[in-house]
Amino acid sequence: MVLSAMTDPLHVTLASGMDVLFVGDNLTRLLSGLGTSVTVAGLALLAGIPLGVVLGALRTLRNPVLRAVLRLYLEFFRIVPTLVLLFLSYYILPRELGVQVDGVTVAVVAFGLWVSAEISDIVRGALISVSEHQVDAGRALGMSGLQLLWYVRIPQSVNLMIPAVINLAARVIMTTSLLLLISVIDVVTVGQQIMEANRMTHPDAAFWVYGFIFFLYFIICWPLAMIARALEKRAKERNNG
Amino acid sequence: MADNTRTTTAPVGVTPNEAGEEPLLSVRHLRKSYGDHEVLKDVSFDVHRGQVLVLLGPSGSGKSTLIRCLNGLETIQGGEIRFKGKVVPNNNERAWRALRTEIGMVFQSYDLFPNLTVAKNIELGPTKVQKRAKAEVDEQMDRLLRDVQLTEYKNAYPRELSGGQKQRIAIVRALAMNPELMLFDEVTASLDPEMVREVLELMLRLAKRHMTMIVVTHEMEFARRVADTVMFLENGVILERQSGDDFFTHPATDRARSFLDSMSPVGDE
Amino acid sequence: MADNTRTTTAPVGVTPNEAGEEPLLSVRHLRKSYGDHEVLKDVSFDVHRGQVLVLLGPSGSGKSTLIRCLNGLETIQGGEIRFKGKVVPNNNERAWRALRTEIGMVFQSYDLFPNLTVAKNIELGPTKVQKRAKAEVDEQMDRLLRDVQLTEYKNAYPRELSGGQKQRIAIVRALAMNPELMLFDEVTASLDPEMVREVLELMLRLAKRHMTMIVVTHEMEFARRVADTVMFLENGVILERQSGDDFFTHPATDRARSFLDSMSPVGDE
Amino acid sequence: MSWAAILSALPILEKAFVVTLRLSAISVTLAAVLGLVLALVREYRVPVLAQASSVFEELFRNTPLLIQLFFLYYGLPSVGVRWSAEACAVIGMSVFGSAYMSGAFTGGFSGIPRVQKESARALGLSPLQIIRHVTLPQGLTRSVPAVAANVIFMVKETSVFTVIAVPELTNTARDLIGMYYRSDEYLLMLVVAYAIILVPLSVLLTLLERRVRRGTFGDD
Amino acid sequence: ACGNGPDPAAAGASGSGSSSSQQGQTVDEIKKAGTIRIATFGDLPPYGYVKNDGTRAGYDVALGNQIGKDLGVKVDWVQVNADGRVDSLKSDKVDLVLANFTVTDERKQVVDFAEPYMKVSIGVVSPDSAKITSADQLKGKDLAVTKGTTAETYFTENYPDVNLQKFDSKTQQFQAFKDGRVAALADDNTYLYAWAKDNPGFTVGVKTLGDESTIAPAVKKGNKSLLDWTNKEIKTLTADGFFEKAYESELAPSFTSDIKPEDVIIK
Ligand SMILES: Nc1ncnc2c1ncn2[C@@H]1O[C@H](COP(=O)(O)OP(=O)(O)OP(=O)(O)O)[C@@H](O)[C@H]1O
Ligand SMILES: Nc1ncnc2c1ncn2[C@@H]1O[C@H](COP(=O)(O)OP(=O)(O)OP(=O)(O)O)[C@@H](O)[C@H]1O
Ligand SMILES: [Mg+2]
Ligand SMILES: [Mg+2]
Repeated sequence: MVLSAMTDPLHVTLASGMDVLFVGDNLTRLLSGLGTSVTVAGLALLAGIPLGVVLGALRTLRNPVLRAVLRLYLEFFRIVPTLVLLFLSYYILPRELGVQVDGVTVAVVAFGLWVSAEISDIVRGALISVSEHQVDAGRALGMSGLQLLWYVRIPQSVNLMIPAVINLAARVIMTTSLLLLISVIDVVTVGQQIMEANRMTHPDAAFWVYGFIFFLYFIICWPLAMIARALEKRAKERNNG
Repeated sequence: MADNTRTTTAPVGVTPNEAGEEPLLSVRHLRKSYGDHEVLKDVSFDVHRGQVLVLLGPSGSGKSTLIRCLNGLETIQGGEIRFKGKVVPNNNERAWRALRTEIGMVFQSYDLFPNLTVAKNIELGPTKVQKRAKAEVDEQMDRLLRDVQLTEYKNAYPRELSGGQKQRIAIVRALAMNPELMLFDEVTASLDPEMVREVLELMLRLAKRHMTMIVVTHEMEFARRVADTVMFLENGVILERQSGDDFFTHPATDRARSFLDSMSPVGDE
Repeated sequence: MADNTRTTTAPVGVTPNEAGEEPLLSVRHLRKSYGDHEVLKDVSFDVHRGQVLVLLGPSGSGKSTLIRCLNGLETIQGGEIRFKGKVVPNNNERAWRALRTEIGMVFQSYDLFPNLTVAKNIELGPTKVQKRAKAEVDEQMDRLLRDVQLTEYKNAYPRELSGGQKQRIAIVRALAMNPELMLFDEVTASLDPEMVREVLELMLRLAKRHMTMIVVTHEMEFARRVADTVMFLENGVILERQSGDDFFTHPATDRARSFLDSMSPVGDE
Repeated sequence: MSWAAILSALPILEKAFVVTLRLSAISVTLAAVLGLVLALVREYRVPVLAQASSVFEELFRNTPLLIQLFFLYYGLPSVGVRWSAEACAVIGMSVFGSAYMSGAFTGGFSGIPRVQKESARALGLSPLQIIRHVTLPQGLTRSVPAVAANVIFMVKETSVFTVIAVPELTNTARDLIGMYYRSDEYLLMLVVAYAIILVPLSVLLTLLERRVRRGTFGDD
Repeated sequence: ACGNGPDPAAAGASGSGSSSSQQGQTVDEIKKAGTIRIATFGDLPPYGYVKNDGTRAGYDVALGNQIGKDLGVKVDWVQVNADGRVDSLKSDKVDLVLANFTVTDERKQVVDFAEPYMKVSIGVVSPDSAKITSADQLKGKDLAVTKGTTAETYFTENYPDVNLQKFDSKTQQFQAFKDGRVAALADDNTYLYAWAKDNPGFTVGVKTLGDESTIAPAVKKGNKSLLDWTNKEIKTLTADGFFEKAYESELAPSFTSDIKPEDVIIK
């Protein structure tokens, strides 16, 4: 279907359409828009990971009330689409906190909470995946609950957690594409500004700008995915060896 | 060392051995279930210092469960466990945690910590749990490693060791805590046949040095050589309890006899 | 039936047995590597109809690899495999696929299809590959199941069977194709000791009925009873090849002798 | 909180609810089918197609759905390809989802013990017979948990359709907020609407997961 | 204490911290902070857009810059879409909205409008090949609007038979229109004039629909201080002829010659 559209006049517009990316400061502006997205993702991870690790560790304890509450916390984030979460924070956060909050902060808080929920599940999953034999061996040496966590469960599960966390990081970065919907000047917003400013000279800018943004996200997220996969493979080999 | 009780019901009340000493470990009316399934039914027995007790029985009879109860790794539904004369409060993790430094245990599955070197595996308990000085622990470790001829693997990771070497290190790790009782649960069952021997020989040496041990094994020849007493378990009940020599030559119950038959090499009809 | 070659180098050229018959299987100069690691180096031997060949050797010597090559499950780097006088084109999956209906194989790990009942497991090959009529296959299946006393498990799923039962069904599944050669790779190694016997006894019965078999095992007593010929492998090389009786009483090489020693029960010094 | 506002918005959101459900169902189905084909092509190392399938998966797993939709909806017309908003949504989501689904199936297939396929080969089964009797029945069962997670994920991701003016739940709720400035009511309704779809769905999938695991493999 | 913008909560912490977040920043607080935050469009040439060098320009932007100058503070531009204008005020993200914000009764209940600075009514643009000259022609057809605009509300209430395709941003609605996804597009007529000039082959077939309305700056409901100041400012600027000048420099080049300043500017 795409091929049938590739008629001759196309080649004329192709060359001109791509130029849009290099007019004025457009390229740097796009990249700095992407920078905003990556910063938001970075801050959200920075805030969400420690919180998630604590929640995940708490979820391995036996206290049923604590476990139910934390489970509910996770399920909430599982049920609500990230985009809706973003709107919830966008509309509710400033009002409830009674302070001015810009879009970036809203996004960091919303993504941070979401990250903490996902991390708590990763951490819990990794911690309980440590074989019961190993835990029994630790208990048989007289270790206390905390010692078991510190000397047995955590060291034997970090190599499972790290790839999962990297995968999550890639997902958070991809999800920052939603930022445009809460008035953050992210890479997509910049892209739309460029299309609008050049709508007369480059009517086909949309193809190139969106294509370029697609490519930008790919070259950030793909290496992360590759690293995660390599680490996962190594972790698996270690655990078998 | 061997006590010669020949009985199909376990004795009740603490029984001093010939020397009149109190038993090191004494178990009374122990009951353990998983849900509705009663795995140990009213198990009672004693183990005296220096004694080697071999636990035999078909698969699923409750041997592993019993041995895990003796280290507090399972919650129990009733009965009393007494160690060095003192009752261990039932299902009290804190009390058991203290005792576990005096009771060493080695499992069937390799249970060395794969993320730690051999040395770190051995040091962990003595330094972090017993809070002993590292220098002193290291000295003891060197002695133990020399004894099992694995000194050169001190800084190796478990994955670099063969199965037999891993199990010998696991035994060393337990010994480094200076336990008064050692529990062994089929420690050679996952090993390649060629490696079984090196582990069993180490256990024989321990027995000769009068280590008190409770041993679950499927190696009949070894059991015959090492056992002071044999306890035959079926369906969570002690069917008989005899001196090792007696058990292997004339078992008291038909069930034990047919068990011994099934364990002998194929084709010996 | 047993051939009495006592040699450390394998014979070259097809060797008819005493009766002058051509061998069922004949292997010449077989080479197999994983990457740089040469696992089988120039392996040659024959198996005649009705013969039982036992493959012994330490862990990692290449026994499993060799047996897998004989069923075309591995690509090989050189040599020739001849079955019923015809050369099998190397690494030709299509040619092997046809042959596999004549060569049955049983693995160490349980390999029944967990998603199919016992009956479906057994029928799959005969009906889908050999395209035989279901009625006839079912009749044969009933006979085979009766023979291993597992008729009542016909409609059970593998998860409802014990390990020993699973392995007996796996053997039945292979037999249902009416193979001319059976390959067994440590089929009892994952079994509880009590279940080993029921599987080995089935294999002994097959041997008595003159099934041609190549068997890898660590059960020495069984090997002694079943082997017409023993082939001792180390590092991918056939170190010796003898009649079973000779091998167990006076092995030709030191390596084989020390191997046999290490396999005997502990403490027989 | 105004009940009147909630009641008057109900019929509008109900329509949007149906749109979300319909588009989810279509995309999830297409993604599962396409994902299975991609996974099988890779499992059986079909030359060229297997590599293409990997590239496809990497490309669409590592880029945001929103950008893919923008590209399809706003970008492609400038080179002469114009699909309706719903078509873009379904195509985009199916492609995006199939990249995830093929990962889930591949995971399921690779979890089958090697000896299963080997013993099938040892019985003389042909590659197609192995797919039919071993790989598919066992692999699909094994991939149920990952597939279930993807289904939930995809249904949530339909919220992104809002950016190409598909009148689904999120789009409609935002629109109501824009017109009547009642964010509390409409946000609440939005969350409830997603819960109505996702809670039963996730319970259902968990049950399926459990059943499949018990049913087929037991303690194997 | 979070966010990149100026922080009046901190500035007024000693005194009326809570009142400032109830009614927004007073003029004094803005002056003290040294910045005024103004919401505007980023994709609506010639009213509010971003040039290739990344700077903002347009009629709304010119007004905002003048306001900043007269207040003696820096302008911090916050880009919004149509449906974000009310909430940006409500949630204190901006002090002032200058984003083609049409005065309506519904909006008056949630924000405070200052004196208007532009006339507007809804128009409909369509391709010359299938020209739409009255709203009734749209029945059963697809019409593009932007979410949260008066055009959307007008058609929702008066022409329920028209299939509205609702977009997030101006860019998106015009892109979809140009791609032929809809029969016509409705928005403020002033805006459509400019767009039709840039895009040959399209005509504003319906020039006015409904009542004529006005466009005005908006502040947070209750921010009397800023409202009064803005009212005074608009009056002064009108008297000074600021809007004529801005019309000439920002709008005229984008409009066809049949549009006169009187069509847009309020006297
Ligand atoms: N965690 C558990 N949950 C439920 N049942 C259990 C559990 N562990 C063991 N059992 C059951 O308890 C019984 C005794 O098991 P146990 O492992 O003690 O037997 P065993 O004598 O050690 O057998 P083996 O020789 O196979 O090791 C068995 O019926 C087993 O199924
Ligand atoms: N898939 C593989 N990839 C790489 N190396 C392999 C593979 N399979 C086996 N090997 C290597 O080939 C050698 C022979 O292995 P093989 O499994 O044939 O030994 P074995 O004699 O059957 O041993 P065991 O008694 O332990 O079963 C070993 O060194 C092993 O590490
Ligand atoms: Mg056991
Ligand atoms: Mg092998």
